[in-house]
Amino acid sequence: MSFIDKLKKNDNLYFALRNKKVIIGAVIFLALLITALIGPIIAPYDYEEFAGAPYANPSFQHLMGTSIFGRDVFSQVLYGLRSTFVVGFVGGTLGTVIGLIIGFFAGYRSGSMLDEILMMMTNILLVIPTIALLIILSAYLPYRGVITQSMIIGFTSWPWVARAVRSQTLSLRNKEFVNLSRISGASTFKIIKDDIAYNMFSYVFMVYILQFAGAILTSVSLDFIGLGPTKGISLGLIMQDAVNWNAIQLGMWWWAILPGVVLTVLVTSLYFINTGLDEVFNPTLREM
Amino acid sequence: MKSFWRIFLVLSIVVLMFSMSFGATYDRSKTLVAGGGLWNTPTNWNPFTPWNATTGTVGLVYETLFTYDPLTDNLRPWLAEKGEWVSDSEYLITLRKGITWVDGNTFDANDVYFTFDISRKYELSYSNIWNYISDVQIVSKYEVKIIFKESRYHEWSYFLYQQPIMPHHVWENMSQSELLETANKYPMGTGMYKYESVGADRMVWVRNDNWWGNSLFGKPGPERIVYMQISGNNVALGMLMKGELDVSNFFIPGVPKIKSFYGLETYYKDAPYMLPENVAILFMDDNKEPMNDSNFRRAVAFAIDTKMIADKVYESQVQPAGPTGLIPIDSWKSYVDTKTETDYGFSFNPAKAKQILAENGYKDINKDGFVETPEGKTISLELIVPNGWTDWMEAAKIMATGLRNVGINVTAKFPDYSVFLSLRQKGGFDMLIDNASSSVSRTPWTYWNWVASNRIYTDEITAGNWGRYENKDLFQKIVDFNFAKDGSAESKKIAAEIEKTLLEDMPSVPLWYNGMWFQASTAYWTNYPTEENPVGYPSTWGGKWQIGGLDMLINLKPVK
Amino acid sequence: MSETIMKIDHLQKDFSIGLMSKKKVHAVNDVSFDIKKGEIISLIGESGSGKTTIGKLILRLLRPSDGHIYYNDKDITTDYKNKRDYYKKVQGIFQDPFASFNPLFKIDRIFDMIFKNFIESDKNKKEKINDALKCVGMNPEFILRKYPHQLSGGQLQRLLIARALIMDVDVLVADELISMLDASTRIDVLNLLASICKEKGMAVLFVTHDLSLGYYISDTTLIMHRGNLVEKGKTSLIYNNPVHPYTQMLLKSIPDIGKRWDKNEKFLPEDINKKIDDFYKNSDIKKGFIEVEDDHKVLFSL
Amino acid sequence: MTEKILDVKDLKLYYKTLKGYVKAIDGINFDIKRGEILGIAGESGCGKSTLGNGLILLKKPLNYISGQANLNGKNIMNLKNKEMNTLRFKDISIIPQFAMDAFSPTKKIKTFISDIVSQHNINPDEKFFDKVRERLDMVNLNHSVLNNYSIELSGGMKQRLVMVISTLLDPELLICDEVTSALDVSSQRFVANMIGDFRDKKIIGSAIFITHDLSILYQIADRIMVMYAGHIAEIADSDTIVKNPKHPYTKALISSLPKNDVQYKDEQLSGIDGTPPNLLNIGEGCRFRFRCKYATDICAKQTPVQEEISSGHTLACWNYKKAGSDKNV
Repeated sequence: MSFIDKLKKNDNLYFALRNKKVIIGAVIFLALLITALIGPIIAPYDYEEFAGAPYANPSFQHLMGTSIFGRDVFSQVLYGLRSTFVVGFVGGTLGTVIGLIIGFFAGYRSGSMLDEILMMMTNILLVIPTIALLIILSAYLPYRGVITQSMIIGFTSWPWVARAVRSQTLSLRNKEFVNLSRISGASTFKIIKDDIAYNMFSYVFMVYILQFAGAILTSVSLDFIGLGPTKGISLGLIMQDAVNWNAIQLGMWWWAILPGVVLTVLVTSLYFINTGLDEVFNPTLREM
Repeated sequence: MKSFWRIFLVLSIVVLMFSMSFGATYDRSKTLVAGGGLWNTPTNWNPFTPWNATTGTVGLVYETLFTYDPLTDNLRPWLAEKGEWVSDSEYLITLRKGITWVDGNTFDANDVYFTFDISRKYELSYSNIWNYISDVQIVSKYEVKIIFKESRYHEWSYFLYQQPIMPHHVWENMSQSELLETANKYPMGTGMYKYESVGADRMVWVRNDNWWGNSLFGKPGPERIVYMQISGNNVALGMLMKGELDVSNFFIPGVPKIKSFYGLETYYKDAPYMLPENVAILFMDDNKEPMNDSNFRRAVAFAIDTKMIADKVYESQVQPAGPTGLIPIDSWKSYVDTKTETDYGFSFNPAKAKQILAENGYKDINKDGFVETPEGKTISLELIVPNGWTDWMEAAKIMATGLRNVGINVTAKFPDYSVFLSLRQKGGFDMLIDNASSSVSRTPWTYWNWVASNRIYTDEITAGNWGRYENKDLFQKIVDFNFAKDGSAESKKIAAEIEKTLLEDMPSVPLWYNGMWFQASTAYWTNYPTEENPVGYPSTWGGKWQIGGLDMLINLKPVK
Repeated sequence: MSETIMKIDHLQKDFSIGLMSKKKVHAVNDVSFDIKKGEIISLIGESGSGKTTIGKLILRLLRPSDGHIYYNDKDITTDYKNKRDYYKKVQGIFQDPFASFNPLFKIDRIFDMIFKNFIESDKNKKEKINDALKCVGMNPEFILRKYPHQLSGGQLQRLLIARALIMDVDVLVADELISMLDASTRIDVLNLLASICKEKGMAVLFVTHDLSLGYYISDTTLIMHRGNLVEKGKTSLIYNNPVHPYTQMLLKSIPDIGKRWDKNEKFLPEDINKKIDDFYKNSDIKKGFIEVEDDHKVLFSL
Repeated sequence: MTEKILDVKDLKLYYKTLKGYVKAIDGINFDIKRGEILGIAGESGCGKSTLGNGLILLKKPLNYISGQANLNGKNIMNLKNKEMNTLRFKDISIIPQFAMDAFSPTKKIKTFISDIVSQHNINPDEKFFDKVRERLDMVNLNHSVLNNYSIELSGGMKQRLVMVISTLLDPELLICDEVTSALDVSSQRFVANMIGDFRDKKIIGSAIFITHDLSILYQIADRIMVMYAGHIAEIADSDTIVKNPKHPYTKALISSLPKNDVQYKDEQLSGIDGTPPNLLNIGEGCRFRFRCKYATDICAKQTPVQEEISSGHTLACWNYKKAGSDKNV
């Protein structure tokens, strides 16, 4: 069997690799990820170094110009991209995993007291804005690093995952193959694993992508209102810096806008993957 | 859809009403729009709690006996006609005649007496004057005599232009709590402006056309001062560029670069653009290793490139501080002992810093690039400034880099302001930058009394000397200085000794002189204070009107 | 054809609406019937009649609120924990063949599960599966190791029948077994089921809403209406001599190919409830579930 | 009875997928005359619903390939969506599959109706609702349903409401897609009869009734069109289709249906072996040939053409004569 035939047998993979949105999104995402990983190696300067003349337009020497202090914006973006990915991975994973566990148990035990309590918790957290929590937390934490920020985002972003996963679990639980496994004497654990968890994979994968993007956007908005990490650098912090130091009024568009463009491209690539995968996983949308 | 329109309608009505009630438009050619000293919606005008009061409450409404111009070192009689030491322990204040409160009552010795007396009766913010005065006496309708237990010349001269005089007929029947808790809406004073209205983001002062000083000092230019609450310097810059803001007391990055394009004025045409206002100081915790070693502290002082900070972070809008930290205004400069400065001073010199470290046993034992203490303990220190104080954050990063370059492992960290405050007051930090009470004043005593405050024997300290540097001898010298007459040979001698101790022991390192940030738009007003036209110290911050802000107002001229 | 293997005795299932609410719905109300060896019983009712609930109760996917189910004279409602032995002999097939297979696994999984859980030795596993597949008319080579979506609904239902065959079950609950299948294939599945019953002596509870198919296949018919068993008995007796107004209405509304509905007859489904009420009211001579002729019982009052 | 409301000629509608074209409707010819109810029968995936939906709204991934569908002489396949909008509801209307699940649970029926007709530039005033009430009477629904929410109504009631709503503008052609499939047998009969009623009262001109259930079709359709895998197998009046089918597929289909006098123990019916072919990139040839016992070489080479063998009886089979003589299908 040739590779193509094998590929064709796995419908999801086959369609994913044929879906332009997925391909474009994935290529951009991977390119940015690689850039972030090797960022410090290819960065021409350190992100805190006074690399050249201040107020410099983008040029070959400074691809994204320099800041008011003469820092190289391109180098800052390379370093900042790393933190942005960290936030996405840590915040997104944490939010997804917590939401998954809670939604899963609530869904599997739906109608029970456990479900009621978990969902009450979820609904309460859903209406408390992350920012309010962060303001309270910041009073207790002397410093916030990127990881701390990601964890806070992760710990506050799970409720809607929990709700979505709960309803998924609920609908899967009532599927007839679950009943068939039950009358085939399968253990509860095996049913949960094979019949419910596996079937949620594609859904959870999409949720994860959205959580990833969501964590990044949340971190940027937090950075922007000054609740970002108190150490390190991220795309949000670069933009916040640019605004604080009047980059817009002073006409330094490269400082204010280019990091935002990179961020937009990153988040857009994720949404591309997401809508693309939506078409892949959902056969009625497979046609293009 | 229907509900959307309903909400939209309600919102637009609210917005409309909002803008009608607060957005009254004034004739711009007669109105001065200012910003930089108002951070919240104005809700308090109580001169007994000046730290809460809306800027202008003291100065524009309630006036002081004297004003002070740091540019000329001129302690100028204001409500007072004159004041003099009639003996070593008696100070006689003669008041101007013909001053009335805005409600028509005459201003006289009773009001001055009341202002002093009430702080004897109640525990008020300035009650500590009774530590050194013993009595206040009405000599005549326009004369008041203060009797001193201790003749603290320097402290007194500062008090004279700090304390506003309150109308006794308004306040005398109030209890202590009433006095301290009232918002005092519609403040009633003797000053050149009156309360007109208040909005969510602004305070509007209207000129008092019957002001007693019109004939003596001149009538203030603006009919109204609209004092805006502006959320940040970038907003202020935008407003300045569009001519929506006349006077800004914000630190604004980029001003040197663009001021000529938008017709903005600063005090100096070129670097340093701004007058100095206060000193940013590096404090080190004297109770922690290795900051308890004066040699280590000196090494730190040599490792900091303050010129780089001034040039890069501030675009030369500030000047690096001199070794003594004394701002070069006449009142402080005259006390700088140049010999002490040369013998014990410091400057940016990494080689020297390394040398001091090496000579005193700080060596890199574990070869991680950073020195260890003479006992061999690793050193890893944090330099903190509040998160969001962007200029200081940048400066701290440069300092940390400089310190690491000489082998001292320091990281710049940015806790939230509340955390910073708590560390500053309770201790526990390694290094921090602060400038809280280092503003220009009539006397360097205010500076020393803060930077080497002797009030360090409590769990929480609030009076400065954040590193809790203890030197009883130095503390005594600062007290002695207070007792020595201003300008006397004795006072200069003591000053030199204080400077020597501070430089030798280096409990704190003066870094740079923060500017009296001032940018003015010439769209509607001219004749702002500048180097060529030094008509006042251009500040509209609360508590600073009487050190030059009032003069600026008097000299302002409309463009049309 | 006389040995009773399962006895449904005054079975009751209530569902409460909402966690906090005390309101209850009687999904199954006092239902009793017997299942004899090798018998095909069709359990007929419209949506919401409780027919699927009965199937789930027998398959122990739900717990009864009251009443008993005896399998070989053993009350299975009291030892709810021990399911394995029961499932060895009592099995089910569900309505939607596509939903009955976990789409992520090859169809072999349904056989693997029963071999692992019910059949002591794996010996002859392959043979047994192949035999069963051949028996349901499928070629093992083309069927095994495929994913569910690669097969048709009819094939999937046959696989489930083959699964029951391997297990050699006594009672098979077939819930709307063929309702998702196309006309051209459903009759074959039915024929297969019926022939197995004959050969193996397997009893089938054929849960359906389709009266014509029920007539075709079953020996005994049970008619359900809103949780109540309203008429039961020999299929031919019920179809030719329906007594309960609901049964009469149902039979009138089946579209029969070759015979057109009477256009002049005013047919209003809304009238049925009133008719049933009147029937119950006017039948004061007869109370409860009463035999009207041999092997034909009718509910005369609630 | 001779005026053709809809005349379909060699119509091809394909689904475009990543793997190629799914030839869901592949060259079909039929017509509907005024006052006629045409039933379309066939197994799932035969293209009957595709046809119904395609006539109303061509929505991606369904693509119009070629042929004509002339509604009152105008080819609606070439119309722009805007032009088609003016026809929809008024000239051609549809009761789609699962329409009764489309009621908004948060809206009262009356509001729901107002919202729908407003989109078609009709003022939902009291005069309008008088007409609605008149129609409700016709389908034996109480006027009070207008003030109910959809969850308060049974499936049969909802389906009748859908029927009333989609025929409010007296469409020339009404397409009913599986309108009885989700209903209980007791409601089925009423709803099915309603279509005939509406036609008799000239509320609708004619109707297409799509279902997989031949026995329902036999009750209400004047003519029945049997589809198989995107092709038309046979069209004839309903009695002919049921009692004298010619096409092998129709024959097999009819004989597989349960009859009211046949029980398994007495006589065994038989189905059709095999499954319909995958329509993805399917080539020439009769699509039933894989399951047809009369299939010959030509069936694999050439798609059979539709042929009118007697007045009003059309079929597409190369070997129908051979099949016709065989009693034991």
